Amino acid sequence: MRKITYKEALREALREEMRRDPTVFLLGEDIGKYWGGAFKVTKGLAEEFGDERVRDTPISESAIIGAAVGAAITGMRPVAEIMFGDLTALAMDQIANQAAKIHYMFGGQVKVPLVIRTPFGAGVNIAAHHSQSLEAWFMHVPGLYVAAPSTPYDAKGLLKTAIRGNNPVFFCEHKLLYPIEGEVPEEEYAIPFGVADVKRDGSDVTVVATLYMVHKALDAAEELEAEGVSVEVVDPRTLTPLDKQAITDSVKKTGRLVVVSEDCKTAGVSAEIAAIVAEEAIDYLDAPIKRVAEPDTPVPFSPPLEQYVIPNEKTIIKAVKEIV
Amino acid sequence: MRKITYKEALREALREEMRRDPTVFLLGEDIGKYWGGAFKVTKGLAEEFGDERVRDTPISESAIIGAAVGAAITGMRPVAEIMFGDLTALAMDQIANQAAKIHYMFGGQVKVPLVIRTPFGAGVNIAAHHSQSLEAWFMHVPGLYVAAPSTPYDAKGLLKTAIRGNNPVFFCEHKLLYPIEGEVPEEEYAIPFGVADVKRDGSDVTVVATLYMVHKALDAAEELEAEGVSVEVVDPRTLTPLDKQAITDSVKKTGRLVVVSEDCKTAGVSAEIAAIVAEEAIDYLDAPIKRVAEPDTPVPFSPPLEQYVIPNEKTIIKAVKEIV
Amino acid sequence: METGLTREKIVGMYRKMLEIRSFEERVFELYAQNLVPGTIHLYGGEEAVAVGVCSNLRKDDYITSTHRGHGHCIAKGAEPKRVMAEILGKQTGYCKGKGGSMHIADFSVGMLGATAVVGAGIPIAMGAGLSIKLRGTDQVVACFFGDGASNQGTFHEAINMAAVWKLPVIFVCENNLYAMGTRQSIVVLIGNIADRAVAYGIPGIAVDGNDVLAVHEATREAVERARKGEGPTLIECKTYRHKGHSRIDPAKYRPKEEVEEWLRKDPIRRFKEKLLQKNVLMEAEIQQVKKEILTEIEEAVKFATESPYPAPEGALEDVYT
Amino acid sequence: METGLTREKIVGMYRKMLEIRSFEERVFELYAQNLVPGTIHLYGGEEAVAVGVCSNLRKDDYITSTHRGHGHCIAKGAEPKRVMAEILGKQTGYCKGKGGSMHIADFSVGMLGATAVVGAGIPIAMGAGLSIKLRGTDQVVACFFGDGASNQGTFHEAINMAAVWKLPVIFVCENNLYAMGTRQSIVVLIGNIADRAVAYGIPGIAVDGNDVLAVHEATREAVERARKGEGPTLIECKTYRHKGHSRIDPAKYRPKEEVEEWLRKDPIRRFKEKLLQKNVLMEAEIQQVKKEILTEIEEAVKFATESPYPAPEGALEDVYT
Ligand SMILES: Cc1ncc(C[n+]2csc(CCOP(=O)(O)OP(=O)(O)O)c2C)c(N)n1
Ligand SMILES: Cc1ncc(C[n+]2csc(CCOP(=O)(O)OP(=O)(O)O)c2C)c(N)n1
Ligand SMILES: [Mg+2]
Ligand SMILES: [Mg+2]
Repeated sequence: MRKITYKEALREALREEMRRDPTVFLLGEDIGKYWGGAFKVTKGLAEEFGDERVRDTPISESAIIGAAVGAAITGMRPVAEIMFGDLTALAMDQIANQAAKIHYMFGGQVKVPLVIRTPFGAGVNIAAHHSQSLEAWFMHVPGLYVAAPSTPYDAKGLLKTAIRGNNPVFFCEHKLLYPIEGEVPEEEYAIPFGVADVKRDGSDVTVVATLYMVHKALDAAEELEAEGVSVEVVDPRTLTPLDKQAITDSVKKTGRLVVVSEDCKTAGVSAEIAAIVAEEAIDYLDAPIKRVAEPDTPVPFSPPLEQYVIPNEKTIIKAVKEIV
Repeated sequence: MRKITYKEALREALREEMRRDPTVFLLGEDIGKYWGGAFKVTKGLAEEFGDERVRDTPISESAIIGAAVGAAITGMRPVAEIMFGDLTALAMDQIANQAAKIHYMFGGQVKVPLVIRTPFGAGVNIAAHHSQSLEAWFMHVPGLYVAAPSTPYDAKGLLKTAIRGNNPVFFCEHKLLYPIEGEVPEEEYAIPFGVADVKRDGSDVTVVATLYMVHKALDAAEELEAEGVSVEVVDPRTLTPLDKQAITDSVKKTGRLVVVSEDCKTAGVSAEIAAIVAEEAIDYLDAPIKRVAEPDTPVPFSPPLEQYVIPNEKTIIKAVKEIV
Repeated sequence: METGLTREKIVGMYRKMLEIRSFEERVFELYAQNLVPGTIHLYGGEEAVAVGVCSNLRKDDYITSTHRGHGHCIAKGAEPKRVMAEILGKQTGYCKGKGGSMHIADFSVGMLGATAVVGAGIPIAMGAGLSIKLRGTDQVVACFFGDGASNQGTFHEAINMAAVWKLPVIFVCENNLYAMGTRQSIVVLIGNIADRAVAYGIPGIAVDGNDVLAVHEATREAVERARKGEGPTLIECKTYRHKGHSRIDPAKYRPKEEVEEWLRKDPIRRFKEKLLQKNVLMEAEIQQVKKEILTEIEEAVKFATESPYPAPEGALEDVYT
Repeated sequence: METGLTREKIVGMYRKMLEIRSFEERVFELYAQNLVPGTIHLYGGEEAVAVGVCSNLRKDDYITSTHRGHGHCIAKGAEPKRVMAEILGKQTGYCKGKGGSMHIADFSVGMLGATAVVGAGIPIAMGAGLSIKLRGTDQVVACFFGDGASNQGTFHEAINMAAVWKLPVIFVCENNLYAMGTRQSIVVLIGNIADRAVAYGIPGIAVDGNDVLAVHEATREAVERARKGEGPTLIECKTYRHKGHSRIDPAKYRPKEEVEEWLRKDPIRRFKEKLLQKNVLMEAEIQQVKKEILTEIEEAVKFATESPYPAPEGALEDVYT
């Protein structure tokens, strides 16, 4: 099968959905013909679809999301880009109080079919204001779906589902994933939300990992294999809805759980997944649950500092070894 | 000992600290002489300290916190009030990206001694935009302390510590707690952060509860006592720093854990506490961990709907009975 | 009267204002009877704004509203009985009791909803305007918000975007001089919020918000510009709320003389006097209109009070479609 | 020259501008050598703004800065070597390598820090102004931000608060015509950001941001007003960045003629020519100043490159005091 990058996969999804459905449009800072998106995801789309449908905005994150909400409740399907995930903090009211709650507050009268795409993640030395992973904030907001693809295949398939759906979707990307290549079929497909993907089968320990950490987990699994430890890597792909079944099924098989997520440990993604297993599958556990996450610090700038806080193969291997 | 309300306890703390330290000042919407705060916490303080130190602001949540940050890094000790906890979403960048990170990003050069007070919680039929409990968002922000007192005594003692400290403190209150009475000594005291309080001793099951839910948990414990179940109620009092020791100590004693928190279940306060125990004390558990929280919905308006989503004695008792 | 409006239109406007007033008076009574859960923010005194604006709108035009939104709903054509049922938390309310007074919407008449977060509706209205532009219709959006809301960042961001994109939005600032207990002069230096239009390069007009015809005329021009694709307008309507901010507020922060002065400027009384004076309406007709409205509102109350509360488990529905 | 400034002051300003320029040129080279982690936003071309503003400030006055902040740091008196060390991620940097190019602060000279969130520094500067007012000193704050930042809600909220509270803040909009690849005319209808001051009832002035004396003079008046307790001023400085937005940006979205025109208006060259013409400086002196600066910057580079990286575990420190 042909291979394309995660970035190209996202762009293909946007392009195909825009061709298919004239109500789909994009808005965000510098996504248009002059820049093509800070990470170039939307490059070339303004040329094909015009400035009206690939709309450069002022630097006004709150109004960007507000615009998307207003458009979504009146017949459009906006896909908004927030240039860095950290900056969603500026639009938190529009995301969490408006977009997510309108369907409910108004008694189901109206749908809010919008997508908010944004890159999270550290690793490129741009420090505390451009490196966070804040998925957990959005998991804590009922009414939002939260997607978090780790491969080009998942990125394309989930983004299509997000755009076609009738609920607001917070679509998490990761800076270091953009250049990653993977197989993506030429033919049309979409991936349903709430279905985890077992990225590697194993029998000794379950590692649930998200976004870029899926790759770190797979690397760790490879190394551990050599040492005779069989690791199953489960990628939830969407955090809301979360495929609890797949996670608990895997834990029931292996009896051990390590959750790996790049966000800060406390009250993060890994907390929720650990809690679910502690509630629903504790009897199957043969060891304590382990969380591998960033320590509770802002992301520092200097390379040695930054590398110290990001989870990696080594920290994953260490956690696995502590419980097998 | 004399009894005063939670609201009065907070007001006393503010008054005493303002008298003690001229750098302490308050700002927020309608906190001054015309209204005294939406929940009247600051009533009378403008009269004593003047409009400059009890400062009514425009409706500009983001700038309110920004003002506090700028003042805090230049020698003052601001205490900002955000009228409803839901509205912190409007100031999320200033809270999470600025206030919380400045000390770290700037390599420890400067302190950010500010307090953000805000009421969370449902129960008074003011619907989805005025009823949330969002403590978990702030627990997920390193650099912030998060206080969550459940009694007048704790409220006063923790607020004093918050104001005197040198770190930004997110101070969670609860609408239904304001009128609650409790013993508060006349003499000076402060409560250190990171020290949980066992609000009731018990031996069969540990219930960790926060804010208004502490009272529901105590009510439930009372009823369960009658049925022969001995419940220990642990109130963390501060969510960051969190007194893990107290929680795991209690679980080691009882072997059972129910976490009760009013926020939405997924990725909430109860997830973090469950995860800690699953990591650090799983071997002592004789049953699955239970979380009692709001279901993942916005808070609805109509009384029967609202009552349905708020955890209460009954749902707590049910959860306890499922594991004892 | 030289308004260019038909008699029928004018009488309709008077009728709507009265309808809102009567509705609010009954809400207040029901509140006193403990039948209204939560809080309420009454619109009494500001009727000329909602009616002066909405009388320019078609059914397929949109509005966005605020915590003080009953008047907007009714002016845009929502049924009083279903608004009332929502305020009472009933299953028959527009939002099945999930929204309540501060979160009413009726999409069937283009009422895109109230938000209880002050200022949050402004970007949403702008987005509806963007949607209109992209869909290529000639609809318009009227966006209601208060003087207090004009200090929110959303005001700035959204109006700027509407301006550069020439969106068909009429931004209507209902300046009732106060945001809760905070007088406008404590939080804004300039006299007219309308002057903020300068910052965005769009027209800004301050009008007497207690003169329904003045509001109508200013809006008419703005709607015309909007439909022609000439972009947004900021209209500031100077008005006053007769009661306190919300149910519990005795509004002691307002000087007695000020309140009295504004009560004298009651938009309904003023309009009525004008209509009588100019012989557009006769006293008898007015009594007739009043009677009809009282009956209608009484029916709304009956409908709302007799409607059932939603089933508790309904709380779990409508989170996702 | 009739500026009311001493020769020494004027030469000092020229020197600072040159210092910033040389500093940035070296940063650019180090970047090419792969010694600068992350990204950089160079200030070259905008030196007249930072220097024209900061030359009015005392050491105990404050500034807040942005992602494009090296020039602000140096203009306010931070040591180039420690700024450079921070940019390189070294332990000897102002923030021990935790902040980097976009998050430099030097509280010892009143540089309250850069923020990489566009517009987020505006309310913080306002808060510093509030602090000054409450403490009763006669300090002032200069708040730097870009044209792009002026569309953020924080701009609106913070300037309004500063206005009503008469805070001693000078809001300095560095209008370099672009926010990344977005030309100002795409996102703002009005020609002068300074005109937004009308919305807050404060003075707004647009000046030639490539004329350091013009910037100095406008700021001087604003600082005077601020120290007297007469409140804030919005100063818009029209300028241009010589390079792309950040290291990777070839800035192809800018017309060649525009770039050439602005290069001709280089603030340093213009200032130099004026100084030579008016006999304030001689060519020989200029060469002398240049030499001194090159030596100083070379020392800064040496200091920074030779400094150690922080120990990895240091990442866990400084979260709380
Ligand atoms: C963002 C936000 N801040 C504060 C509040 C609390 N609050 C509700 S109404 C109100 C006053 C609003 O004033 P204005 O915009 O003038 O509208 P009015 O009530 O006068 O109609 C305030 C402060 C809120 N709901 N949302
Ligand atoms: C809130 C926010 N939005 C977007 C970005 C990404 N970004 C960084 S600099 C920049 C452009 C800023 O333009 P301007 O304010 O004019 O400053 P300039 O770079 O021209 O000096 C953008 C969009 C950001 N850092 N913060
Ligand atoms: Mg008002
Ligand atoms: Mg710029």
